[in-house]
Amino acid sequence: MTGLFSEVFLSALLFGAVTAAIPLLLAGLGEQISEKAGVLNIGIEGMMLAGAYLGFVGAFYSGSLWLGFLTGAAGGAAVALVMALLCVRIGLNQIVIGIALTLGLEGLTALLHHFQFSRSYPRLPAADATVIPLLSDIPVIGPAFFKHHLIVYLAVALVFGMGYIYRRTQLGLNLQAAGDKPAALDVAGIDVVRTRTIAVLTTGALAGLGGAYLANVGAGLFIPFITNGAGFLGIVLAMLARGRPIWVLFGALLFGVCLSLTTAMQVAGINIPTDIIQMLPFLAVMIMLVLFGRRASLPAALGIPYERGAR
Amino acid sequence: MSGFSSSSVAGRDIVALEGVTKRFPGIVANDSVDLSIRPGEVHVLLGENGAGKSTLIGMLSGLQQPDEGRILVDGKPTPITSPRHALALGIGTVFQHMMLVPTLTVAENLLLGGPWWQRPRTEELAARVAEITGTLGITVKLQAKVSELSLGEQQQVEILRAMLRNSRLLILDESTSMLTPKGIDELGALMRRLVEQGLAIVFITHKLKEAAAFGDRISVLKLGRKVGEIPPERFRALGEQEIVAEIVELMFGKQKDDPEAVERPVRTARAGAAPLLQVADLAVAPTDNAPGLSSISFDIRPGEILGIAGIDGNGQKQLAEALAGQRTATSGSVRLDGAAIETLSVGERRRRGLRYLTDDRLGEGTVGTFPVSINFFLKQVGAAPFWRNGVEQRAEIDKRATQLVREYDVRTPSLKTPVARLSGGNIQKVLLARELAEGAKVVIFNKPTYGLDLANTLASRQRIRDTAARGLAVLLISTDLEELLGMCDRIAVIANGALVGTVENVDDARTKVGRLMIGLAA
Amino acid sequence: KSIAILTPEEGTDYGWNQQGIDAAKAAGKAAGVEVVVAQGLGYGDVRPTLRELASDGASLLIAHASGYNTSAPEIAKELKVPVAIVDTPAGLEKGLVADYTLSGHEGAYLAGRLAAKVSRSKSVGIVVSGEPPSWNSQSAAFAQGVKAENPDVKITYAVIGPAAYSDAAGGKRVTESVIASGADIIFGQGNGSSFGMLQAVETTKAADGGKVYFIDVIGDKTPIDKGFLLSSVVWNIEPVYAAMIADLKADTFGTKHYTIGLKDDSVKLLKTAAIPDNVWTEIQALREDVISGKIKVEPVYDAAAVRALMTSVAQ
Amino acid sequence: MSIDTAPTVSATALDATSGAATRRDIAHRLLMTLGPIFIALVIAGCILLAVGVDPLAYYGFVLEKGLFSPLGIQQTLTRMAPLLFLAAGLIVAFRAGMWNLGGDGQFLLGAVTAAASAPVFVQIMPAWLALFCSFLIAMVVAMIWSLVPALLRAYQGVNEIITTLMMTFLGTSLANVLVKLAFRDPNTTVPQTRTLPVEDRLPRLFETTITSGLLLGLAAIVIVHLVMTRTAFGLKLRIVGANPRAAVHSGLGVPGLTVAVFAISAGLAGLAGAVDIIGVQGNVRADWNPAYGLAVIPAVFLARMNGFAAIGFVFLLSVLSIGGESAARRLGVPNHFTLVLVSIVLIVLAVAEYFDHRYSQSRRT
Ligand SMILES: Nc1ncnc2c1ncn2[C@@H]1O[C@H](COP(=O)(O)OP(=O)(O)OP(=O)(O)O)[C@@H](O)[C@H]1O
Ligand SMILES: Nc1ncnc2c1ncn2[C@@H]1O[C@H](COP(=O)(O)OP(=O)(O)OP(=O)(O)O)[C@@H](O)[C@H]1O
Ligand SMILES: [Mg+2]
Ligand SMILES: [Mg+2]
Repeated sequence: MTGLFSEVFLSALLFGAVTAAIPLLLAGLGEQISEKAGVLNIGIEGMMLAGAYLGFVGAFYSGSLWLGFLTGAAGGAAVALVMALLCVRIGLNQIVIGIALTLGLEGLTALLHHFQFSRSYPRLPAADATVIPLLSDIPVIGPAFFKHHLIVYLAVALVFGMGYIYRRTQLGLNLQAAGDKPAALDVAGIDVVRTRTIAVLTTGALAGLGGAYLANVGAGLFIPFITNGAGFLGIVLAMLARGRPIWVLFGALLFGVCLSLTTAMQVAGINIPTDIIQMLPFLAVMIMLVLFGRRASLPAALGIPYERGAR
Repeated sequence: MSGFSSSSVAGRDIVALEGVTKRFPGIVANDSVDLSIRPGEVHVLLGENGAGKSTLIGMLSGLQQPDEGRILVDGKPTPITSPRHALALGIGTVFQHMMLVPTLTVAENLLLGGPWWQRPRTEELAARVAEITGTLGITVKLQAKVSELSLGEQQQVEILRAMLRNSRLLILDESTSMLTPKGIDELGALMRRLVEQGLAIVFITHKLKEAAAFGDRISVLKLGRKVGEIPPERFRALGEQEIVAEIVELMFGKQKDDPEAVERPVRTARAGAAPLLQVADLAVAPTDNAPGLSSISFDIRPGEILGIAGIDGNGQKQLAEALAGQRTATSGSVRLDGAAIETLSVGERRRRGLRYLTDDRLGEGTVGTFPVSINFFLKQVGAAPFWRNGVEQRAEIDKRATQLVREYDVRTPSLKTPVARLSGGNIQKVLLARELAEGAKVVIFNKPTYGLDLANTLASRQRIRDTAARGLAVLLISTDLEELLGMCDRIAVIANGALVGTVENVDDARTKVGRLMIGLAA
Repeated sequence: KSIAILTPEEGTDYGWNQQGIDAAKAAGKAAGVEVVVAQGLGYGDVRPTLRELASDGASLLIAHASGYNTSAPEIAKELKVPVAIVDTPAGLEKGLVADYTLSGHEGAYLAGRLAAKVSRSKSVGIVVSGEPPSWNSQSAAFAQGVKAENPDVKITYAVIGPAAYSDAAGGKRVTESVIASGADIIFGQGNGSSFGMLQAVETTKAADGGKVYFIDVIGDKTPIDKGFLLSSVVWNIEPVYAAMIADLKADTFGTKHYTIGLKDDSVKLLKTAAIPDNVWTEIQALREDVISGKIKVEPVYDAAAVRALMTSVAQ
Repeated sequence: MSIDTAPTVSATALDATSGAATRRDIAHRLLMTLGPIFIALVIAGCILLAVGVDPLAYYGFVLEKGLFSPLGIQQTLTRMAPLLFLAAGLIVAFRAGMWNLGGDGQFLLGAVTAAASAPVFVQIMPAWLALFCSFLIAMVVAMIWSLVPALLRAYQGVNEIITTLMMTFLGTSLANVLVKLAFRDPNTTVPQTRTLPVEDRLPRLFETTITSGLLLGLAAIVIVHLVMTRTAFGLKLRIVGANPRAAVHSGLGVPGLTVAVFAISAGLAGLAGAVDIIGVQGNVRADWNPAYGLAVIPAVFLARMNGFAAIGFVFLLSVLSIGGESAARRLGVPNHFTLVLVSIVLIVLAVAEYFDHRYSQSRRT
């Protein structure tokens, strides 16, 4: 082991795991809000792609990663706005619109990329890291977890922020009521449509941010279909987490670690066909599902548009 | 939202409806209704199922908009655009259907609606709740999840919530349907105190006695129209009996003495006959949100009606479900006509003649989006003659459904109407028709008249009596003691999942059952 | 008279698709025939496109993806239109089906020698997004070249991950890990994901703090290079297509295999400024040896064999 | 109740109205389909204009190459075969309130097993029997693959959206592994299964290139429609879908029915894979994933889970994908534009349905 798995290599693997986990985390946290409020947001893959594309465009032309994150989040939110208008406001089927948006953004971003970047394939410089003093000096762990771009810490902080909102604020109550019994929320004087719209827009912004991180930091560039199903994994994580943000974090990290593990196993020269090794992350999640998926209680009104006074 | 003192002049309308009309596909739910709601008055709204009472309330509380006519608030025409608007106008409503979030605690439900950025103000709430519950004479468990509460307890929470809002108009849509007799009396007294403070109250009920006892003014709706009103002056002039008589006339157009007067059951039980249903030592494990059952034993003979009395949430539903096979019993035996059935499936028990009329009409009794016709046969899917070789015989289904609709007087625009669009009473008729179909031997009725109007209640009760008279065994679960006293041969009392005693329904049954219910020996 | 080329992706990838399309255009121009390009067709069913191109009058269909080698011969037989397919040496049929099995393994071998020579850390990495035969043969030859040059050089081999063709983030992540394991030269093969590898090389420092270099395959990424491109195993398919057109005219289509190799420069190593002149001279000498047969490089197409090779050479 | 009820939201109108469709009804439906498609084309046309392509030319090619040329229509009809099977499988699942989003995995496994078995079978038995057996195996394998989500849902209450999504990721990988490691054709360097000779594949219809798989697909979807709307079994499934608690109350064996739904749905997806391989492709290559499932899902919803309407939508999707590819090539737009077009069409159709519904509601009262 010692020869192959140097400290540097191990921390690079873990670093990679974190980098791979962050887009999933953001997407999962985003999806969680929508689901809590009763909207099954299948369009999240499209929102991530929009975020990835616009995030990259923003960062590339402005030279500022932060601006890129901002445009990425805005891009995701813009797609979410369509979803909110169609699915929340006029109550169209969430699956139809979600999948249609995903297809559309796959095509649209690929199209834009073709006309804009397919000759130059621009790439961003390395994202600068915010080094956390002391902690980053711990061997292996330090460079793996405490030398990331500031946005990574913010994303992790968001986990606790969301936890606080869900459990300790009126907004959290509103979201839960919107998903479990929207009529009760309505008669309590809170506009269900508005609550759900806010939830969906937040989802879009977070998914867009996740996409922007994926493009700008994860890959440093944009290419068509770059998200590769990350949005769908986000849906899985959100459902698996049963409304608790911390579980989204664990799930995303588990997935990231499994990805790195596949690299580690290959580098260690374990002669299993790579195709089999690469099933590992999905197997891990599937096993989690078998073990913990029991009665994954979803909001009662999930997927059902709310119409005031309908019977 | 708050801040309305009792200074509003009595006699002037807080809210008035002028020619309000509301239509739904295929039906006119309200047809130019005029109504005046005044401070200092309990305005009772009466009417049969589907008369349009709840629709009217829906418009007052901002859930729905009138198609024609207008609503005046403090004399000014005011379209009530949303529930929030209604709350801001000081209109607080307890809806007929539960409007609590089951996954939140009682406290959280009461706090729902506060500014979104705030932390829920739990301490403040606890103080105010203590204040109100003190005068109400009820207790609420603020930290309990709503899904763990019985329907009765949930109703109390809803009333409490309306009170917390400092409304100047309080609307109670069938809020007594789940309360105990004592609870009903307390609610009546509370309403009286509130109107004396200058509030206006709209009170909807199907119990004429409650109307007479608590009201100041009565309006009667029929088929969406207002067919009559008894103003306070007259109301005070009349005695209870006369008021009831007048209401009955307004509602049904025919004279009748106290229709709810207890009719002694015709004794049809054959004392010597072998019991049709024998339950011995039945036990069910408790779950997160439901009490368990322990050592339940009873027999029912052919033609006999056994009542189960008790405060809602003491295991009545578990008992019914365990008998029907929807809930697994941990021990005990159930014999139907001598044969053990405790291990059989729901479907097999039904085929052997055990029928269960659920109290949750929309939740499990029907498939709301399916047509009325199909809902008649939900428990017979695949059976001849409605299905042959698994293929639906639509003509047969429609023929029989038409017959049942006529026989049970189901008021529906058509056979194809989704059953959820019917009013509660008519849904109940669909269920009755389904459960009493051929081959029934033992029928479990769970709160069969809950939410039904007077005519439907009487009709349902008559059906139940007829059922027993045909030689079937009947288990009648009800929270309405009057109903049980009026119908049963024997009454067992359930408390905390156990039968605490069984009483022959003879002269002093009322006191005996009452004593059992409050935990004393009969 | 026209010929048509079908590619799975857009011809703007500085790689397989672009090389194919550019070569077809060049060969067509030289022979004076029109070239129809059908690009970005994906890896699904291209029979509709093949039929349509044939009915539009193409007299040669170049199915430029191994994924098309079942459908194209079928359509050839159905419509009696000549097709050219890849990676199917057994599929020849006179007048109908020609095969061009392209393997850059000779070039990759030289790239391996080059990498071993210039690696400061004596550790190189191979990152691939998948394991199709044509990449396998280059991965294997690269590894052989490295070991032939210096048996002590460590080789790290990594396949990116599930559905990795467009996984640029995965390409970057895996490449960073491989660099962290000590490699200062990355031999990368992958479609969209290779841009992620390139990005990793550009933004990650080697263990000694110096530059990491990238060796590309098939195409020439010089126009988008930021100074990290060490070389590329460039394929020039034009001679292949030119020969096909000639054979078509001479009625000998479908009788021979077309290949590429070092000897006619249809496979060549890209010279960049990053390669020291003396090293380049040595490499040119080695090139002669491969051409003359003094050095034998056998292609290895099978993924399992490649992995076996990696583990054995890694020890 | 849980999410189960959601698919029935759109089924509501169907179950409520039903009955014989009058001629006016059909004309109305047609208008409500073609109108929105026209609007969608206008919107997509603006995008084309923005990238400098003449929309009229583009649509001209789409129509010509997807619909009106003999070659085009044959291609379109051939493309429909697997989509019809997938749609049939989704109809069963969605009507029963189960969100089988794992169609792609089931499809691929069916495809791989059919591809692995058919070339072997044709050598040892009559061709028709061989193909039949391959279809059977593909179906059974896909059914078995669906067992994990089915059992988890039926007995543990694990939400099937997550499990089927995960199983589709896994199934895609597994199909790949099977091609490379188990069923690989030893005679090629390219990892793919043995190829079923063209003459052993499903016969083509008449003198065309249309696969007879089209007829199988049409039969499948019509049978599914009739079973779901006309039989006791179908009604049981719909009850489970619309109100699972009512199903329990009515004495239906909900877990058993749940497993049955998954089996049928996945079996049909497996057959979709088989029909594509045995009818058209002949073999499966490693990393092959046409991902048909994703676009079929919204189409089935737009069809309100009605089999006949679904046929129409599948036809539309096929025209767009066949014609779009051709048009894109001729005009130099990337093929990705087809995705954009499909997306816009789906969205506008959904919006149009909403306004149509609103309009008819307001007219009725
Ligand atoms: N949202 C709706 N859509 C369609 N029809 C409705 C709707 N709401 C009410 N109705 C119909 O309007 C009529 C009046 O219903 P409403 O609920 O007001 O009756 P109600 O007097 O409250 O009856 P109950 O005593 O049974 O509660 C009924 O026929 C009902 O079916
Ligand atoms: N009047 C009715 N009597 C009995 N069953 C009915 C009636 N109306 C609707 N149904 C039920 O609703 C189901 C669904 O109706 P749906 O509209 O899907 O079928 P359909 O109209 O018969 O089919 P198609 O669209 O092929 O004509 C029917 O199969 C049946 O179970
Ligand atoms: Mg009512
Ligand atoms: Mg129909």
